[in-house]
Amino acid sequence: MEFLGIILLIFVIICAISVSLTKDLLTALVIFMSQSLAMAVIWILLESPDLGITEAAVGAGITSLLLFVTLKKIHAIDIQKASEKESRKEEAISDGENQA
Amino acid sequence: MDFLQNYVELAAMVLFGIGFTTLLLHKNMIKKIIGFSIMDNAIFLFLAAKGYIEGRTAPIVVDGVQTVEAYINPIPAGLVLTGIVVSVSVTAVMLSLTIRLYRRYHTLDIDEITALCRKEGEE
Amino acid sequence: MAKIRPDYETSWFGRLMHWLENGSTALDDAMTDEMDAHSRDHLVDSEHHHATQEHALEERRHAALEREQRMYSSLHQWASTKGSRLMRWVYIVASVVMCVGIIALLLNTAANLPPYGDPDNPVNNEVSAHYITQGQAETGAVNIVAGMILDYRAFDTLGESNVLFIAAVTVLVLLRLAPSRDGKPTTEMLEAEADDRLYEPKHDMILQHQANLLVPLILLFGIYVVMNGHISPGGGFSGGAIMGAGLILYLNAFGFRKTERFFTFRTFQIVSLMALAFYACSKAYSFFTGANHLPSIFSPGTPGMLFSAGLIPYLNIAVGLVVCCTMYAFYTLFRKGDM
Amino acid sequence: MMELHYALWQNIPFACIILPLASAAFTSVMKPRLARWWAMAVLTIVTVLSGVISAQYLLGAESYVFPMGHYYAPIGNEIRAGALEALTALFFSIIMLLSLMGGMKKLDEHIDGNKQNLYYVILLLLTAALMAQVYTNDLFTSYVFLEIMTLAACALIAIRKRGRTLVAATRYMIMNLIGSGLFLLGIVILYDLTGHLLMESIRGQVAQIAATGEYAQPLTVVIALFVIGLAIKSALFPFHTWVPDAYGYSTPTSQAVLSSLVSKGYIFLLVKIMYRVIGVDVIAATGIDDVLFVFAIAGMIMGSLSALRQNDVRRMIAFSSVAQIGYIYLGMAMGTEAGMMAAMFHLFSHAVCKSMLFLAAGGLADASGNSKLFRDLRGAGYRSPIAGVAFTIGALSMVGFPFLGGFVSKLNLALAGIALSPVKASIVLVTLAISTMFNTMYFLRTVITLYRKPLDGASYPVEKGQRGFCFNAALVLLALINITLGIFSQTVVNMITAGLGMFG
Repeated sequence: MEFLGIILLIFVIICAISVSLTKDLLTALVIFMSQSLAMAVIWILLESPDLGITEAAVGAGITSLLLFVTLKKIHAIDIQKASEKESRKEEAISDGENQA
Repeated sequence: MDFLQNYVELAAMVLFGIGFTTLLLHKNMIKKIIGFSIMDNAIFLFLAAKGYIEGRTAPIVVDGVQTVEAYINPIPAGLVLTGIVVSVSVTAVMLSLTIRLYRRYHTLDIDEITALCRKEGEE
Repeated sequence: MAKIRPDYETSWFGRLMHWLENGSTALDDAMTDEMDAHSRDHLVDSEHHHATQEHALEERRHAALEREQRMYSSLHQWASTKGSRLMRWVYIVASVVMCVGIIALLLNTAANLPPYGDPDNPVNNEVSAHYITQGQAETGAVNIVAGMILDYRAFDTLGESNVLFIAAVTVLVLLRLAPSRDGKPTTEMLEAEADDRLYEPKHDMILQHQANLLVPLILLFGIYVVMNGHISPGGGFSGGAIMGAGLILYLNAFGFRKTERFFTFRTFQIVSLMALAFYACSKAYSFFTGANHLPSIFSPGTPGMLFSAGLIPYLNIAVGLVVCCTMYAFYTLFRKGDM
Repeated sequence: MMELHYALWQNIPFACIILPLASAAFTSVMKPRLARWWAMAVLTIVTVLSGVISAQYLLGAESYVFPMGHYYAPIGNEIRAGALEALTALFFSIIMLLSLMGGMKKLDEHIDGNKQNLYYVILLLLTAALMAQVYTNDLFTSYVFLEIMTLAACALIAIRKRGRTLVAATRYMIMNLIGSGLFLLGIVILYDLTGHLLMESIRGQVAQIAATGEYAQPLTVVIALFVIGLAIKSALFPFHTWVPDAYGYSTPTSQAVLSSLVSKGYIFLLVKIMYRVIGVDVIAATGIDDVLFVFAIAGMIMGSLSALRQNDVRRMIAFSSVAQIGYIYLGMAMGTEAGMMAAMFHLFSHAVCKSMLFLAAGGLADASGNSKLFRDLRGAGYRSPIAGVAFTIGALSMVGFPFLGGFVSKLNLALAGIALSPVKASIVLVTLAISTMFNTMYFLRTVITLYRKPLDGASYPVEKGQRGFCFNAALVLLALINITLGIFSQTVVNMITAGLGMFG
């Protein structure tokens, strides 16, 4: 148990640092979600199953859902995709030009 | 080795520091909110670790055994349950504030928003 | 005001009166003083040069304006280039220093605390021993945590459900779009609706089939967790969140048209009102009878049965309903500002 | 009739908490007009009940604990009533009621039609949270109700639909989340050290810890976390940046409630923690009260200086709040009984005064074409006479004019300061003098502006929809309370002293 616990704690800390450092909001959000899931497991290891269920339902479930819908509302997800598509299109065009 | 004896608490404190700094110093609202969640999670982790006792099981009465030596401390778990509800409520309120701010100012940067708001003037 | 000293504007009294009337900030002061000085110089001049008065006045004014603009633009430029870069550095350094400092302080604190997992810690005192040994007999709940939060420390939990309630109210205040005075939807509402439609999946077969399978299971599991809160891990809050998640999945698969048939704003209001009112009233009753040593109509019952443990299962159901409705309401309000 | 274990009046604290809490749920489905009268009725009942319990303590009742449930603490939750709690509850409920009365007319204008009843829900929940905060005897309960207060305050700011209030609410929330995070961490570490959440039990344990010195470092960190967390929440000087926007641009009732109740609720909690959880002597041994002393002094000066520079009367009052919070913390940081008494008295007099100033400023601005700038306020005292007089009384009280509440609190503060060591005493007196001078400058300037001739050619629209009876009545009552506080100050001082004695 102790071994698994320590690994999970390190994982949680790494997640927290990378959430703080990533530029991309969607990535940060997914990392945060996985951090919540790891927390749920840690709570089971700490013999608090009530907390494990609650964290899995709330931290990884509801909070992340609310964050996702917020990102959608502020078009952070779509804008990224759009800009990605745009850049890919530009790349394709420049490639075509080069070939020509 | 004595220093690492409280390793769960130490991890919780590191998490708290990271969350606190993200909440205080990150300019992006979403990052701030995630930082707040991490900070609260760290406090709850700390609290839950305080209730844990080596070699005992969760406080759910099995086979009518009701001796103190059988179960871990139930109080921290109850407090953390209450705390998680508070945390998710606050997160929802912060997120709705973010949506409203974005609808008005089209940015998530709190400094930029403040500057835009100043520029907007009185009414 | 017959006589005014020529240097009235710069005299102490003049400045005081100016401040009394208009108030000022430091930058404004500097600017107005400068401009005043210019116009006053000009006035003295103009007594001699009536002919060029208009022209000179214009010129002075232009010069002053230009100077002001230059001042502002240089300020802005500094702020937007060097200033912001400097600030960013200060920010980064400050954040790193603060983060390290706080973590170091707290780590030192944590290392000095009572050891982890030790049964002799101050935390494991007579209170927790009482909960473990007497909990089942006094509250009737097999899950000691549930017995503790819904009976021994019920006041906290009453506060907690009201935190959720006020969060729902705040989100309503912030996000609910108001129809115009004559009851017609405003352009803002229509925009939000259109924006939402744009991203709604339209008859996604995979999603709908999955949802058909999963939603009943999720709801059933949520109900199970709520109803067994006093026997097994879980309880009103986690079960309510699970049910809310099930409803959200249903909404995402089938759209607002379907959910509006059974869940409108009115449903949300009525359900949360009933649940919260039941919660507050039953707790008020139990606090009052408990404090005044009156007999209560609720008894612990047989531990382990579904309807045992006095009020606890009913309270769990109330909390579950509130949480389920609130979570669903959060989601819909976030999406389109209404339900 | 069954025999009650407690006398009927001893059930009042419980009723004061549960009544607004339960009625808030019902308010959420009411029509705005009904909700308004319902909220007024509930607040009136709470005020009357608090009056009854205060009267009991005036007649010399003893403090007692009241279990919330079947079990006495430390097994269950409990609340505790004493003279100071009763008095604070009375002041809080009166000010809540009068602020609602005074700003009622403006609510229709500032809030969307389908959200008006929500405003009353928020106010009722805030009342319940304040009452719980005042009476509770348990640290974790106080944290839960602290969060209700924070969220309610955020809603009170943001309910007025404008960009500025939105930004103000966001900044407010960010600072307050940091504050509550630190506060919660403090509770958790303290729980770990002592194993209790009940205030009295913690105090016994803390005394032991301080005596043995085993956990001295964590204990210092805990005290620092409590003090910093609550100082951020109540806007002590270096953490006050969110104040002017949050107080300045919301609707008048919100301004009055935020500045005079919410921040005072946090301060009252800190006083309770100092006296009943940690113990004043333990705090003094760590030296944290000296840090608080410095911040309080800086706040008194800097707040007044910032207030001097404002063009907008509401922002000026908001910055003046920062200075006044500094006064309260100064009394608390002295670490003596007299200092704490002065701080509590100032808490009351400032709460009464600030709500009156904010309401009156709203009325004056209404009479000046809805402008809050000084140049437009000229002559507003003639256009809206009652608001003008109320503002003048409030300003005089702030400045420390005899026979008003502010005078007594400044006098008490100075007297408490003289009793300290010579260096501290001189610092206190000099700062009081400087701050009072600044106070006089910016408040009298406003009063003079109110009674000057309007600018030539300025025309003011006839006040549409007279602010009406409720507004005037609220201002008159607040002014009367202020004068009463000045004249019958000895009664209040005696009650505070008795209450602090019961704390020990």
